[in-house]
Amino acid sequence: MNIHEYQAKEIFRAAGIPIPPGDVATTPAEAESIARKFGGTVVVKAQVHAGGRGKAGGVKLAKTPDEAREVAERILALTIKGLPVKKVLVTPAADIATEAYTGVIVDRASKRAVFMVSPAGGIDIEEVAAKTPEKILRHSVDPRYGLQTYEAMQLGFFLYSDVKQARAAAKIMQQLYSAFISSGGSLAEINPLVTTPAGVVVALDAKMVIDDNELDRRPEIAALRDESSEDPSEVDARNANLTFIKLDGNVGCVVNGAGLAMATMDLVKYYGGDPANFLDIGGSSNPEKVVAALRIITSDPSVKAILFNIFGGITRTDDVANGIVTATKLNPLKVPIVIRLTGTNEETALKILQENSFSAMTDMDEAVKKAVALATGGKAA
Amino acid sequence: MNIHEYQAKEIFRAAGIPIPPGDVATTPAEAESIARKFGGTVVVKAQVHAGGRGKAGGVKLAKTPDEAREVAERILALTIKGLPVKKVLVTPAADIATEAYTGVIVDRASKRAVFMVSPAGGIDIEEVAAKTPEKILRHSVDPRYGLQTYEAMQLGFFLYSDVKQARAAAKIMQQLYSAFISSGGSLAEINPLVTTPAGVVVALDAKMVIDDNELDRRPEIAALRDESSEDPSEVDARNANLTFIKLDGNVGCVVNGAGLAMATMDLVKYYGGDPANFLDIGGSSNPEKVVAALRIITSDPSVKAILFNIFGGITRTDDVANGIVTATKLNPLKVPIVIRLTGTNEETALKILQENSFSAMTDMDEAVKKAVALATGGKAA
Amino acid sequence: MSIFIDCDTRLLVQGITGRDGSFHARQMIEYGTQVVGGVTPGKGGQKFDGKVPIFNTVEQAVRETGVNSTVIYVPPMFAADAMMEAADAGIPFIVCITEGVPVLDMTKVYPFVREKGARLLGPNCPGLISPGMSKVGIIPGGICKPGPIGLVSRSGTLTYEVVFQMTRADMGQTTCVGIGGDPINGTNFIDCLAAFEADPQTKAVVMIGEIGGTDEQEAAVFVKKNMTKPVVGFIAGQTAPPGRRMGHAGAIISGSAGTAAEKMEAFEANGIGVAKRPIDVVELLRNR
Amino acid sequence: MSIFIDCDTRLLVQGITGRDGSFHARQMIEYGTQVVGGVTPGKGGQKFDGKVPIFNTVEQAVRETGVNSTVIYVPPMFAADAMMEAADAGIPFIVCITEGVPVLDMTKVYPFVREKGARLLGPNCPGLISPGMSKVGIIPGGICKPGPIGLVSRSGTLTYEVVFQMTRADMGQTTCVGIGGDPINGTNFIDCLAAFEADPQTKAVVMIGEIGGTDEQEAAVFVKKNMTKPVVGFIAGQTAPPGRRMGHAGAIISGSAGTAAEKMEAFEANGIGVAKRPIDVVELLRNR
Repeated sequence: MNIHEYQAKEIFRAAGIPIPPGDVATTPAEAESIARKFGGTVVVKAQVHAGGRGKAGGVKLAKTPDEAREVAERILALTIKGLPVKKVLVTPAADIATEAYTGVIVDRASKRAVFMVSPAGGIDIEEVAAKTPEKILRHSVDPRYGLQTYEAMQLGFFLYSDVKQARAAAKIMQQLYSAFISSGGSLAEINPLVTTPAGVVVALDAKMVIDDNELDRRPEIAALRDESSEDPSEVDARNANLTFIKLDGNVGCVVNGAGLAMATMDLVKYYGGDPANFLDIGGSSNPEKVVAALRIITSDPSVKAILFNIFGGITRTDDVANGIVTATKLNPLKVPIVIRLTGTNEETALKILQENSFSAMTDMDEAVKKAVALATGGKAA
Repeated sequence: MNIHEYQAKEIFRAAGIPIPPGDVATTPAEAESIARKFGGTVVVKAQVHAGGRGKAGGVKLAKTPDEAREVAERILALTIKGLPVKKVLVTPAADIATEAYTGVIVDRASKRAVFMVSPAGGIDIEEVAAKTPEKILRHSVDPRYGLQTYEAMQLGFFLYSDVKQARAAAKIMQQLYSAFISSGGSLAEINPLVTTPAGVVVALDAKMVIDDNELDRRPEIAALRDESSEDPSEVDARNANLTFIKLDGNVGCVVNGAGLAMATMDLVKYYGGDPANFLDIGGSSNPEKVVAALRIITSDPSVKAILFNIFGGITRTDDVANGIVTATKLNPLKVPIVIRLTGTNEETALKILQENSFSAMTDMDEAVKKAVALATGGKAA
Repeated sequence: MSIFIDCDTRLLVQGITGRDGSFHARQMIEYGTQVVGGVTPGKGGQKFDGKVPIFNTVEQAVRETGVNSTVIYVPPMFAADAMMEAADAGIPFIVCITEGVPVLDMTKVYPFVREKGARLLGPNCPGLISPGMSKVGIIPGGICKPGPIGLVSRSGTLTYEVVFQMTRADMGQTTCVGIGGDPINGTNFIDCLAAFEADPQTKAVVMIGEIGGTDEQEAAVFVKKNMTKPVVGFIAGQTAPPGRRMGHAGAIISGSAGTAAEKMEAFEANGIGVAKRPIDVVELLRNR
Repeated sequence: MSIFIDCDTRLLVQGITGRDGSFHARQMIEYGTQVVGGVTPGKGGQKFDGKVPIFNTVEQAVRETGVNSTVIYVPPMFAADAMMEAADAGIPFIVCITEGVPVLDMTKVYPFVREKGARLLGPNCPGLISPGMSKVGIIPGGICKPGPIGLVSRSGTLTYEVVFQMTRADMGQTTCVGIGGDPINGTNFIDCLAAFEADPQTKAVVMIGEIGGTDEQEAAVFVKKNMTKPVVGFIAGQTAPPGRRMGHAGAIISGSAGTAAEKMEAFEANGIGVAKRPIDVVELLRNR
């Protein structure tokens, strides 16, 4: 789960990390009054779950409250990478002497949380990694001991030669690690970590991604979810316990299991079609999930055919068949549907479908070919 | 450092452990009004750093507020193992179905925190260990992982066969462990951990000992120290950075280093005397420490002779000599003094002493023999 | 022969009275797996389906039944504790089916299990099956048959699909192992490949990977260096967009790393036959 | 010969610019110890007394100087971190002089140092000296002389007393080791006894214990079982009252355990000569 910059800043601040003040506005007038409260030049920053805000015009300086209002108005009208901007963060502009990067992620190779720090901050860290790898220090944290002071100091000295700044950075890294762990993060990032002309180390930005699997035991973090800033169809899917990702194609796919879902999409492409989505109905099926899946998929006007690919194991194929029947009675389909079912309770499922005038197949390749043909009007192979 | 029951209960409560309410009184009138507030029968418990409170008459039931006042008056007049009772805890009397013991200590053999739990609570755990060792389960906690739920459940099931009670106890043990770690404990104990007739698991008593070495980084714990309930001479010593323990003998000892201090006491005994104290002036000596040491020792009327035994290493013997001169100028000695000095700056030290009419020796055995002879009027060997 | 489980597997089921645990315990017993005990705190002393003794703790179960493997079907928030409990009790082979285990939990479980000397399979995996001998987990027994092919996969239903097509083509399996789709898991491709290489009955190996991480690439190098048996592979997620988690917590393309194309190239470069479609696995096996 | 340190010891001093660190660094250099580097964060690049290079981190010091031992003189709240830093940087022998290290810190340092394969001496110890070769810590060099006796002790100044009396009686030492008075420390009596047994130059060993714990009792059993060389011992604290901490965090009689009498009996029972007074050590050595 992505959270907004202002939310990540609250978490970091609570962990003790020095972060300049800032308030959130949802209207230009609010932005103006916040700017007036702070006085001086402010930065107005789009709060949106997308990278590259700056390049998209989502981060602007404003010298006066009036200018803050104007700038906020422009930013609140933006849509960045398909996501509308609903909130802006207004924060006093800081004088910056140096910009560094510091972040921690869960790394699958070392099976640990790994810090990455670089004195070359403010820009895309992957670019730094690619072009000047010597400017990045990676350090994996032993989860049994946590980030020790000496380790944090090694990272701090990589950023700053001044011992006071190195100590300040080390402390921030220990605080970042503890915020990361206690929030159930999969990423926590400060970019840039700056020094002011007076030499003080301050976090100017904050980013955090939470492991969805942590949310059940962290209601206070789960409450940070901002559904207004997500794709509505993905919100709908999540609330129905489906994993759904919208794509640009014309064949809507409903599959059980993530691997089979990806393989089905690949096969659609292989036979000349384009998958309209990734959709995994998960292991323990029930008819309601299928109903939700069909509702979400059919709301996409570019879907020209629907493909079910179900390999019953834990999933009962008769549940899926019942779901298809229920859903299509509620909302009759406007596009053709191809159903492939095999495995647990296959015979019952096929019977249910036949009784309701659906035909079904048991071979995956044949089903995919047919769905692609229907979606493309027979133009693909 | 010992803390009082009511202080340990506050720490445990903050960690989430279920503990009945209770308030502290320093006067009988306060105890009466607390008893009135709670209503019903209360327990009045002496808050004192000594075991065996119950046997010494320091824990009493009171059925009415009047009785609470009377009982508090008697308890506040007590001196238990040499320590005056200055405070009582007044708490509603609980109905008890079963009594268990649970505690955690730092164990030198396993080099870990070790839990000890027993369904035979309410009495001295060392007695249970000696007579019915099968009624105690010991479990050492891997400090790298902490007390896992499954470990706590094993302990919980050792106390209770009912799964709800086992789970409640397991949770209490995880909370106790976290209180223990975050307070810098060397012991944390709940005895008894009771079940009520309704089956609820509750901590009725609380004991905690803090590692003195933790206090520098835990000011909120250090603030719990109650000097009024300690031996005044030991408080004086601690404030002068001396390690001092009062004993019953007649030879006052001032030594540098704990091992040498113990060996000196042993040698006093060996030659027929009785050490009046353990006193270690520590590694980095300064004249002020010596002045404080002499003040503390001479305030004990049973001291008949004073013995200095200093082996200079980090300790500079001239510092010690200067301290002796300064202290005796301030408060002329009323008992004889024997000084043994050797090591760092020995020559300077001897010169300072001679100039001030002190004699000094370099052999430990000779010095101890002489001190014993002076203390006993020559009656010992 | 087989890898990890066989006729001597004596299995414990952690969470045996839960919805998934009880269903699959019955399925495993029906398949012929020796399920010798179950764990559900508070139900110690009872029997599951009147036959299998239930214990309050894994430690008791180990003491009283002599299990040598365990399978975990407990809710995600309790799975880490269950894995550690099993490892601490000395069980040498631990299979965790549970999906949704927090990754930070796994950063602690992983070193713990290693310190205790146990092998962990999963979490978020379908388990494994040695057809005709034993099944541990949730792979449907009916789609498998005994034979000479070893299979290892990061996926669940995609594995069933491939096994189903192999069985239809009369290609039986020594063992089918699902290692799971999480970023941190106990057993990886290389562990299974090495075991298949060492198993005399296994004549060829199928490897089913997906986008995310570099496990398949490392496994490919391992195959070239250490394996004498033919290996064929399939990678799911050729059409997956970067930066989006494709269901599995581990199936995510980070930046330009972990794509299907990269993995397929690694397969090709190291002598692993690459199936374009799941069904192609069968043809590739025939030609090796 | 000697144990743990000798002429090849290349020493790092952590906290070299502090009050204690700088004083004892000079003492060690004067004694002849090869002090090849120091660590004080923020003073990296400077030189101590114009000669010894100072580094910001232990890792840098190890990389640039090839130290093989380190001694720690940092305040108690930073000592655990310093020990772990040294172990993590790969230094195989770590001596921590600092007194007052929280015991819970040591419960973490102990497994960490072991995992890294390092030997830790201390904390709260005077260090060690191999007379004529090298000294690491704070034992006054002047009271020692080379010779055939090994000495291991939980105490500081009491050790000096015994060494002083041995030297006066012309009994020189291979190595004098102070293991420290804390309840959890890195090196115990048995570690040192085994090393002395293996050291061909050591002909007899002196062991100085004190009240608290059971280390001396276990060491006594070890002596009987594993040592061919004569051992004599002294225990401080015969007059100590139970339940009171006698200065050292570890010197406390808990219940009826850890008394001097118990330890002296264990010595007697296992063939270790028991000195009633410190001076008796000399006589006992003479008679062995």
